[in-house]
This record gives sequence, structure tokens and C-alpha cells, in this order.
Amino acid sequence: MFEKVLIANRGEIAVRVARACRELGVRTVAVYSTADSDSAVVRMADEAVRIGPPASRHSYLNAAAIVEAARQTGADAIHPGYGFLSEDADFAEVCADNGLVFIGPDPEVVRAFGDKARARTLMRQAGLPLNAGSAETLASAAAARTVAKEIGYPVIIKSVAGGGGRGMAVVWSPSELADAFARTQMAAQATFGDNRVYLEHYLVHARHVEVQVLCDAYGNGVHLGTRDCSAQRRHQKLVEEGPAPGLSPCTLDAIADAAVRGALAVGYRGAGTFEFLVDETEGFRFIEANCRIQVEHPVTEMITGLDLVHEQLHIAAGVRLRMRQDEVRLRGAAIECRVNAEDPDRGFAPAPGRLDRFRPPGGPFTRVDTHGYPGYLVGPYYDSLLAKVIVWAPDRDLALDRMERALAEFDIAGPGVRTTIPFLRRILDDAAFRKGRYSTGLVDRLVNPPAPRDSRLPHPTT
Amino acid sequence: MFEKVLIANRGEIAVRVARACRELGVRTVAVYSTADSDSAVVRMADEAVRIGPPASRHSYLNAAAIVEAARQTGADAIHPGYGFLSEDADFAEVCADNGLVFIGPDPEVVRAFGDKARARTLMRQAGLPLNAGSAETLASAAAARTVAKEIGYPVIIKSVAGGGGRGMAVVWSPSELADAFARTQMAAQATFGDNRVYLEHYLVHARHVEVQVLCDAYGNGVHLGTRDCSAQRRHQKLVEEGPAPGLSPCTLDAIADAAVRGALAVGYRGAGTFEFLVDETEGFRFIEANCRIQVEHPVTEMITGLDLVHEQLHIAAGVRLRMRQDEVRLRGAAIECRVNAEDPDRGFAPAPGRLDRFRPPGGPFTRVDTHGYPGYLVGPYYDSLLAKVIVWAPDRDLALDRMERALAEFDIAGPGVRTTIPFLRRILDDAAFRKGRYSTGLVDRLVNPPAPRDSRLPHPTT
Amino acid sequence: MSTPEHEDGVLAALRQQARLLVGEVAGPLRRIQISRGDAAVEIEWHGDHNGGPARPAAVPPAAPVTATAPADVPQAMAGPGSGSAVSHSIVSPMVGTFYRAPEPGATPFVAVGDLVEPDRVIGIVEAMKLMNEITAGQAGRVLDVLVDDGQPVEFGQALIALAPA
Amino acid sequence: MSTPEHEDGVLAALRQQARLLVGEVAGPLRRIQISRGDAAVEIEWHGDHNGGPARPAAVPPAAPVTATAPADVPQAMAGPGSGSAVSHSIVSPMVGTFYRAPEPGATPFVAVGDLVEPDRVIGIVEAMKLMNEITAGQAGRVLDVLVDDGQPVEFGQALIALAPA
Repeated sequence: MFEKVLIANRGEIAVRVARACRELGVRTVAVYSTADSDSAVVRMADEAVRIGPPASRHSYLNAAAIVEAARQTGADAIHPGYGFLSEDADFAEVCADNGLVFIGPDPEVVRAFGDKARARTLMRQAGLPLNAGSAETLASAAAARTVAKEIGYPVIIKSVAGGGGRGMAVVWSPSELADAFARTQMAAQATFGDNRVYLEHYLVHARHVEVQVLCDAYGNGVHLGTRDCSAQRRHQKLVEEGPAPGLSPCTLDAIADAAVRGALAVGYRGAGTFEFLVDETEGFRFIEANCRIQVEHPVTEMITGLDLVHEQLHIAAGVRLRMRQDEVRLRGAAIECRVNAEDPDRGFAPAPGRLDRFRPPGGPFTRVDTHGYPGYLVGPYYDSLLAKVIVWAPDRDLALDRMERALAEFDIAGPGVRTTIPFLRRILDDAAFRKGRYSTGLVDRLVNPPAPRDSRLPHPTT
Repeated sequence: MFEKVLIANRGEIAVRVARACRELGVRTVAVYSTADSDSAVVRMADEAVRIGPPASRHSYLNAAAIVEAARQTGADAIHPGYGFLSEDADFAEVCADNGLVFIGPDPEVVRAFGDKARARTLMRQAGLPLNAGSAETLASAAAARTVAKEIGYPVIIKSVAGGGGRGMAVVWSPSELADAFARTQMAAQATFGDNRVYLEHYLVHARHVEVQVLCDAYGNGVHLGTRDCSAQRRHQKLVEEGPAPGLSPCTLDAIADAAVRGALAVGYRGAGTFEFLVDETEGFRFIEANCRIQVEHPVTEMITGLDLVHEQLHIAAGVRLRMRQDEVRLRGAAIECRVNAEDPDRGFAPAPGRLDRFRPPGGPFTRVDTHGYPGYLVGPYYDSLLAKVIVWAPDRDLALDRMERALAEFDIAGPGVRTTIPFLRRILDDAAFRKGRYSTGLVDRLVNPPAPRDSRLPHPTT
Repeated sequence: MSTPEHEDGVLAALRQQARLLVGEVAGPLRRIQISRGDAAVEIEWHGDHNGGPARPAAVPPAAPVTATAPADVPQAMAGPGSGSAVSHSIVSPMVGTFYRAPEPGATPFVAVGDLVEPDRVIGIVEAMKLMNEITAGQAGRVLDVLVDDGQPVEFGQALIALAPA
Repeated sequence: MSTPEHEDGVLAALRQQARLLVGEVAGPLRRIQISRGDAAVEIEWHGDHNGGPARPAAVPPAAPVTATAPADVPQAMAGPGSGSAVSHSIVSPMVGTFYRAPEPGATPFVAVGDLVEPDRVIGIVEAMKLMNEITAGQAGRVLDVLVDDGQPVEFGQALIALAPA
């Protein structure tokens, strides 16, 4: 195992990684921007290095500063968390060049999955079912129109370098295509510095199901079951649960097996997530893979009893996978709610401020991962995730009741501070959600109660 | 299920019960003394009734006020928690007389187990192995000497009405007996209003192992595995864990089966705990039973996935036991540490005060049951339990590492406030504890490091 | 952000504090202000309270009484020495049901304006089917009866506002 | 009660705040007080600081500067307009290793008492094997060199205390 790990992240995931390291007896180095001087992980880590100003570009995305901090403190590995540099193949290479273990897959694998079009090609070769769409990137709107005509509308135009729900547009009819194509290209260039786009069939009532996999450096891989992440607003997940409800065990197994097959085909190493769309007939298609720990990984931890960050550390340290597939036991149901510092009544606008009161829920089978504390200043610089509330129960119904109890208990207050808790409670209260029969349209239905629909308008789920 | 439950308790257990009720859709009534106006359960419950002044005798032990509060609010059941009225057979009867369900066993069962001598008789009849000792209560020091001579020294003199580690004395030689007998009688009279005492063989290096049982009103009973509570200071538990480590599965099964046999023999109903002493050869003897939810019940919850307070409520509402013995699956290892507002450096003297900072640990498989919050005033009126930290892991070693991490994370500070956390960390750090090879002498060894022993002095483990 | 329940809880706590203060201090109210952000309750009385003639000039006008919630419930226990100079509450010594009169329809034990002696019964609190007579505890004039007939009362709840004689 | 680690953490944070303040305000120190209960750091400077002659009577003696930890790290960035009237810190623009001289054994770029121009190199911060020259950013007199040669520095860490010219 490593002696000392540098945590190249902030917020709740940095705290999460610090906890895992401490439990394994690994010393930790936090890095932080000047906006995060008082952060929980700075307090929790064995050492902390200030690496830059608030702007992520000069701090948490500043590879040189992070590697330098690792060198200064003598860290032997870097855990990138999620977001920031976690899926940056160049950073993974710089780490290797500087004798640091990047806790994640090989740079080539990160790079392959970072290119959504290339990922599709690789997974097709591995035998995974794909959503109908362009085989490669599209050179022009005309090329896009040809493919769209072939597979039928609606279609979704996606940025090759996209991620986190950005750089995509749904197109409902041929007349909207040229415009949407140009817009997506432009947005992709601006956001990712890469204007390449591709196109897929758009499933209106799809469910977003993902599989957690773990692979070691010796060609062994297992899956740890499924998670349903269909409760999304503008492709941002709000609620995740596992196992994915309302699907036959046979379908769940088939999806999970496909994920492991895909992972092993590319020599994946570490913890990864394979995402699928599942239609109403339980047909499933690969959409993308994430080469990092996922925000919603605690759902899987609650169900399997495993600590995924421990496993990441073991695998990165060269340990063989510590379980066979038949030793992975899924038990009960778990749900995660993301508590964001956003105002659901004002279009989920960020609502930062100082937390005068911050009392997370506790009690049986209730877990809270957060960097918040009383007096903490939620700043405007980073994403608005403030806490994750995760509950477990022997069955899904009780897990929902438990989550309602936990959210009702969560006491957060401060001038200007608003959170998504009231909206999360509306989701839990929704009859379709309660029954486990919901798709990616759920949240928009709750945000915008149904009205006479004009199919020519851009669909709000984009 | 009940419509509304009155919680006749305070502190963390009142919060615990309120959570369980809320998850089952049961409305709650908190009762509180004037010292607890700002308590967490008052804030959490649907209704709250102020029942008396700080002194427990006039508030939490005031049966009339509690029953009246139940009547006023229309509660249909009373959950007594632990301590206070939880094992008061008269209170259970008063509840029944007033049409209220007392969530616990029948008053006769409570009364039988409340008389330690009678409990021994009943359990002997049920075929449970007993510690050698007097068959009945002892009329005089002479009678005690006769029994002691028969079974051999050391012996322990116990109050028939005792509990919570009070009203007992260890006697190492005949010359000390008369004195100890008189002292225990006097203490028993003063503390419990009942001077009857009995006598047992005293096991110096015993382990304290208890079994959680659940029985319904229809003669069905299961056990939920064992807990080891040997880490005690003056018979007050500091750390509990499950399953009891270092014992053969065969012994654990035998103890657990004995507990269920004992419970069914007396028509036990609800959640109960049967306590045993286990000697170095894994011989075990019944010592007493507790007719209530136990402080350390979360250890069992973490291992079984069950919610014991839910089960209490279901059973009291007349539901059949919801699991057979072969459906109870024990998984992994759990540990609980009691964080008391006491100063370990000053003989564990209560160290109350206002909590300026109160940030409990979080993260994977880490549970905190507490009524504390930032700004909470720990008062001098009640017991000093401030929080219970419970962790789970697939194996005991990782659970210990996780507990160390969690305790290190727990941030409590306020003028005058001290907690047992530093001492708990010493226990976790102890080599014998780490190996799972410890007995009831562990804590005293840590409090008073070994010195040349004079066997004529009262032994420090009393 | 607080969930609605919690916000209501704060407001309810503030209201309760206000209610207790009003019961314990008495005198004609001018204004109650309840806040939530940083929780505050402010109560203002008219300068010439006690319902009687204007107070002598030597006594300064009543300043607003401010309390911050959550605060300990004031323990306005009955008995000599515990009353304020201005007013005093006779509180319930137990949880129960308050009765203003010895039986339904009968004349109430006391009315606003009555002068009472310490051993005067001012009402009954029924608990566990026992009728407990509540005495004034000290001499004074009844300023207000704070609980309606037949209403449940908590321990320490103010029943009668009294101007000590 | 805090665990020892946390207590150390508070103390360390206080010490860091003190260190930063000392670096950023400069002047001869009189006293540093670090507390822990409710966390406070108090620093007092001598009235006649700047290491030079006694200041004109028009300037009042420096008052104690008090900061409460945990506070945001003061962002004493180099550049005109950001310095205080009394002193100014030249800070490291990156994480790296600070060197006072162009090579081992050579004369340091600056010494205490030197007058520097804005473009004067005051040291080097090595990061990722690149040598980054740090310039004074504004004119002034070097009051103190706050980091030893070859020591690691964080982003924003004060390197040189400067009295603006």
C-alpha cells in the first residue's frame, strides 16, 4: 500500500478519500485553493498545500501545481476524485512521468473513453449493444442529416469530448438539425476546446442505468451491480438508487455482464462506471463509461458492503482483486440524494452563503458524505454539491421511507442559502418514483407540471 | 401499526425512537423536563409535552405525568427507551390500565427479570447454565459465608433489584465477607428501596457476552447474534462489539440458543437481551436479562440489517415475527463506542457544558446516534452519554480501523466539556483488545496500569 | 436550507417563547415581533401596563423585552420570591387538564380583577383522574386567566397572571 | 472534547494565520498570542516598526492587528494597489521551491535594506523543473526575506516583506 496519497480534489469527495486513506493507514496530503483554506479536508488531512487562487483553472485543474505539491510532500500516489483532473489523460501521463501513481486506469484507456465516438467504436468491437447513431464523428450538418434520416427522429447531438451533461442537444425534426448542429459544435469548442460532435438516436422515456465495475491490473474484473440514475435535471443527477428497480433480474445480469466484458476488452483498471440507456422493453444500449469514482458510488457500497475507495487504492497499489464475482453479494436497496446549494424555486440557481446551521441526519443505515459544517461558507466558485444523503434498507420501500425521514431531519440554514431538499422530497413523494417506474423525464415533469405539449418546441429534457 | 407513540425518554434513545416512528409513518409525542426544552427530540417529534422539572423523579420517572401526557395527546402506545421507566413493571401496568400499549414485555415478565434472584430460578428451570451461587436471597452474612465456602472465593454479592452496575461488591476472602454483605445491603436499600441480596461465584477474567432476542406475542422467538460488552469500567460499558470475537462458532450458537430458550420459557415479548459470563474455557453462565432496547442495539442492527426499534413497534402492535431464525443473516463486524461527557483524566467525572463545536463523523458504514448539536448544553441532570459511534466492516480488523478513523474525526469542544474519546482510542489501541482477547479486566488495566499486586486489597475490577 | 418542518419548528419555538413571556410578564401588549433568520422574538408592552393607572414617573417606561430562541423555558414557579416586581404567573405544577370552576357551569374560582390570598384556590388541574386544587401561592390581583376552561396544560405552564399585592 | 489531532489542527491553523499576518504586515514584532478556546490569534507590533528611524509623529503607533482563525487566507497578491501603507508582501505565484540566489553559493538576489524597482528579480521559484523568476512588482525597500533558501513554498506564500517606496 502507498505511504502517502495526495488528494487532487475538494469538497465531499476529498473528505471521502481522506477517510479511506486514514482507515488504511495511508497518510494524506490535501491541496486547496485560497477559497478552501478552511475546508474539511484541509483540517482532516495530515498535510495541506495551497496550490492556487479560487479559479479551478489555476488550482484544482493546475496539473503542475499539484504534481509539485506531491513532490514537495513526498506523496507516492494521487487520487483525483471525480471531475477536475480525474479523466484527464494528460494529467495521468504527467503523474507517471513524475513517478507518481495516478489512481485510475491507464492514460490510453482514459483517453479512449474520453472520446465518446471512439468509446462507441471500442464497445461495439467488444460486442456491447450500442444506441443507433453515427459510426464516427460528423463532419457537417449535412452528414448529420443523413444519419438522422436513417435512424429516425428524435436524435441527440453530442460533443465527442463532452461530459457532465454538457455539450448536447436534442433534435426533434429535420428543420431544427442544422441549427442544433452548429450550436453544439460551438458550445463544444467553447467548453472542451474540441468541436467534434456525433449523433445518436434519442430515447424519450429511457432509463439511465449504470454498472459499477472493479478491475485489477491482472485482467480480473467484477461488477458490483447496477444503479438507476434516471432522476436527472438537464443531465445532472439528483437521486440515484440501486439496484435499478423494476427491471427483471435477467436484464440486470445482462447489463452487468456487458459492462464487465467492455471493461476487460480495453484493459480497464480500477473502479469504473459503464452507463446504459434502457428502453421500455428492457432493451439496453451502452452510452459511455466513466473512468473514475462516481458521485453516487456510496449506493453501491451500501449494497455490497465494500468500500470502493479502499478497492481503488488496493488496485492502484498493485493488489489483485480481492473478490470473485460469486463473492459479491448484493443486499437490500440503497438511495442517494444530492443536496445541492441551489434554489429549486428559482430554476436551481446556485444559492451560496454561510451555513449558520448545519445538522446532518443520523441514525440507522443513514450515511452523509459532506464537507459542510456549521459556519462553513458555501462559495460561488465550485459546483453546488453540499452533501450526499445515502440510506439503506432491506427493501426499496423502507429505503424510501428512511430517506424521507433523513431529509426531513437535515437542518441547513444560513442567509441566502437554499438547498434542493424540498425538491428531493417532491421526487420521493412522486407516485411513479415510489413505484420504481420512472424515466429521465421524471424531474422535468416535476419541475414543469404537464401542459398541452407542442412537439415542435425544443423538448425540455435536453 | 400505532397511530401515535409517546416516547417516555430523553437523549439519544428518544431521537432513535422518533426516527423509527417517522420511518413507519407513526406520529410521535416527546415528553421533556424543563432542562430539555431545546432537546433534539422535542424539535423532531410531532408534539411535545413538558412534564416536569429537571429532577428525573419528577419528570422522566413521573409515571402519572407521562400517562397524562399520552392521554392529552391521544397517543396509543408508549416507548420507554432504556433506563427510567423501561423496566418498571408498575409503569407497564399503569399503561395497560389506561389503555396504552407499553412497548415491552408483559409486566409479570418485567417483574420476574427485575428480581435477579427470581430470574436465576426461572432460567435454571428453563435449563440455562447458571453461575454457581445462592439459590435464593440470603438472609444473613452467615448464610452468605456458607454458600461462599461451598462455591469458593472470590464471590460477588449482588442486589436482587440491582442494575446498571450498581449494588454489587466483590469479596476476595472470608474475612471481608461480613463487611461487604452489610455494605451491599445498605447500598441496595438506599438505591433501590430493596435490601435483598444474593451471591455468585466471581469470574475474574470473564467475558461479558450478551444475546439479542426478538419474540412476538405468539410464541415465536429468534436471536440476532451476540455482542461482547467486556470493555466496562465499574460495570458501565464503554465499547461493545458483535459478533463476540475469539469464541468458537459452536459456543456462540450454544449461547444464542440458550437465550432464545430462556426467553420463550417465560413468554418473553419484544426485544430483549440475555447476558452471560464466558470463562476462559468458553463455558458460559446466564447472569441476567434486560427487558428493553439496549444502548448497544445498533451493533446488532449493523450486523443483521434489521431495525430493532421497528421490530419492537411491529411486535407491540401485534404483528407476527417477520423473520425465521434461518432468515437472520449475520454479516461482518460492528463496534460501538460510547462517547460520554466525562473527563477520563479525572476519574471519569462528568464534564458538562455547552458544545461550541459538535461535528460528528460521517462516511461509509459509520453511524452516529446522538442528541447533541452545536450549541447544545450538556446539563448536569442526566447520565453523561452524549453520542454513540457505531461502525461496520466486512471484518473486525477493518471495523477497528474504521472506528479509529471515526473517533479521530469527531470534533467536540466547549468550555469545560471533556469526553471519553481519548480513552476510547486507548482501548482501540490496546494490543489485547485489537486481538479480540480481552475480558472485563481490560478497562481497569488501562485506567490503572499494572503494579505489584496485593491480593488482599479489594481487586480493582469490582 | 431548512425543510418546511424545521422552519415551522423555529417559528413555533419563537411563538412559544413569546407566549411564555407574555404569560409571565403580563401587562398590556404593544407589539410582538417574531423573526426566523437568527431567531428572535421581540415583545413590547405599553408604558402604562398593569392595566391600572399610569405608573409613577420614577419608574422608567417598560423597555422591550427580547429573548432569543431557543432559550430555556423560563421556570416561573409559583411561590414567594419568584415573582417579578411587575407581575407573576401562577403555573401548573403538573401535566393535566385545567378547570376554572369546581364543576361545569359553576362560577369560576377567580375572575380578572379579583384580589386573592396565598391559599385561595384559583383552579383545578386534573391528572390521572385526580382533581388537584391549585392555590395562588401569594397574594395579589388577578390580571388575566391564561388558559381556557378544559384545556390541557403542561408542567410549568402559566395559568394566571397575578400582580403581587 | 477535541481529540489531540484536532486540537493540534486548531493550533496549527492559528500559527499559520499568525505567520501569514506577520509576513504580510511586517514590522518588528512585539508579541504573538495564540489561543485555542474559541480560537484567536493576537499579534502586536512595536510602534516604531519598519526597522528604520522612528516614524513621523503624524502616523499613529501601530495598533495590534487581530485576526480570528479560521479565516480566509489573506490574499496578499503582489502588484500595485494591493499593499498596505506600511508594508507589502511579495508572494509566490505558484507552488514550488524558493531560491534566494541564481545558483548555490552565489550572491542572493536581494538583501534586507535593498531598494528594489518593480522589475527587480527577488528570487526564483522552481516548479516542475522550471525556474520562475519572481519580480518585486513594485518599488520599495526590502524589510525581510521570509523564506529560507531551498524551502518549499505554497501558492500565495509571502516571500519578501517590502516597504513600498
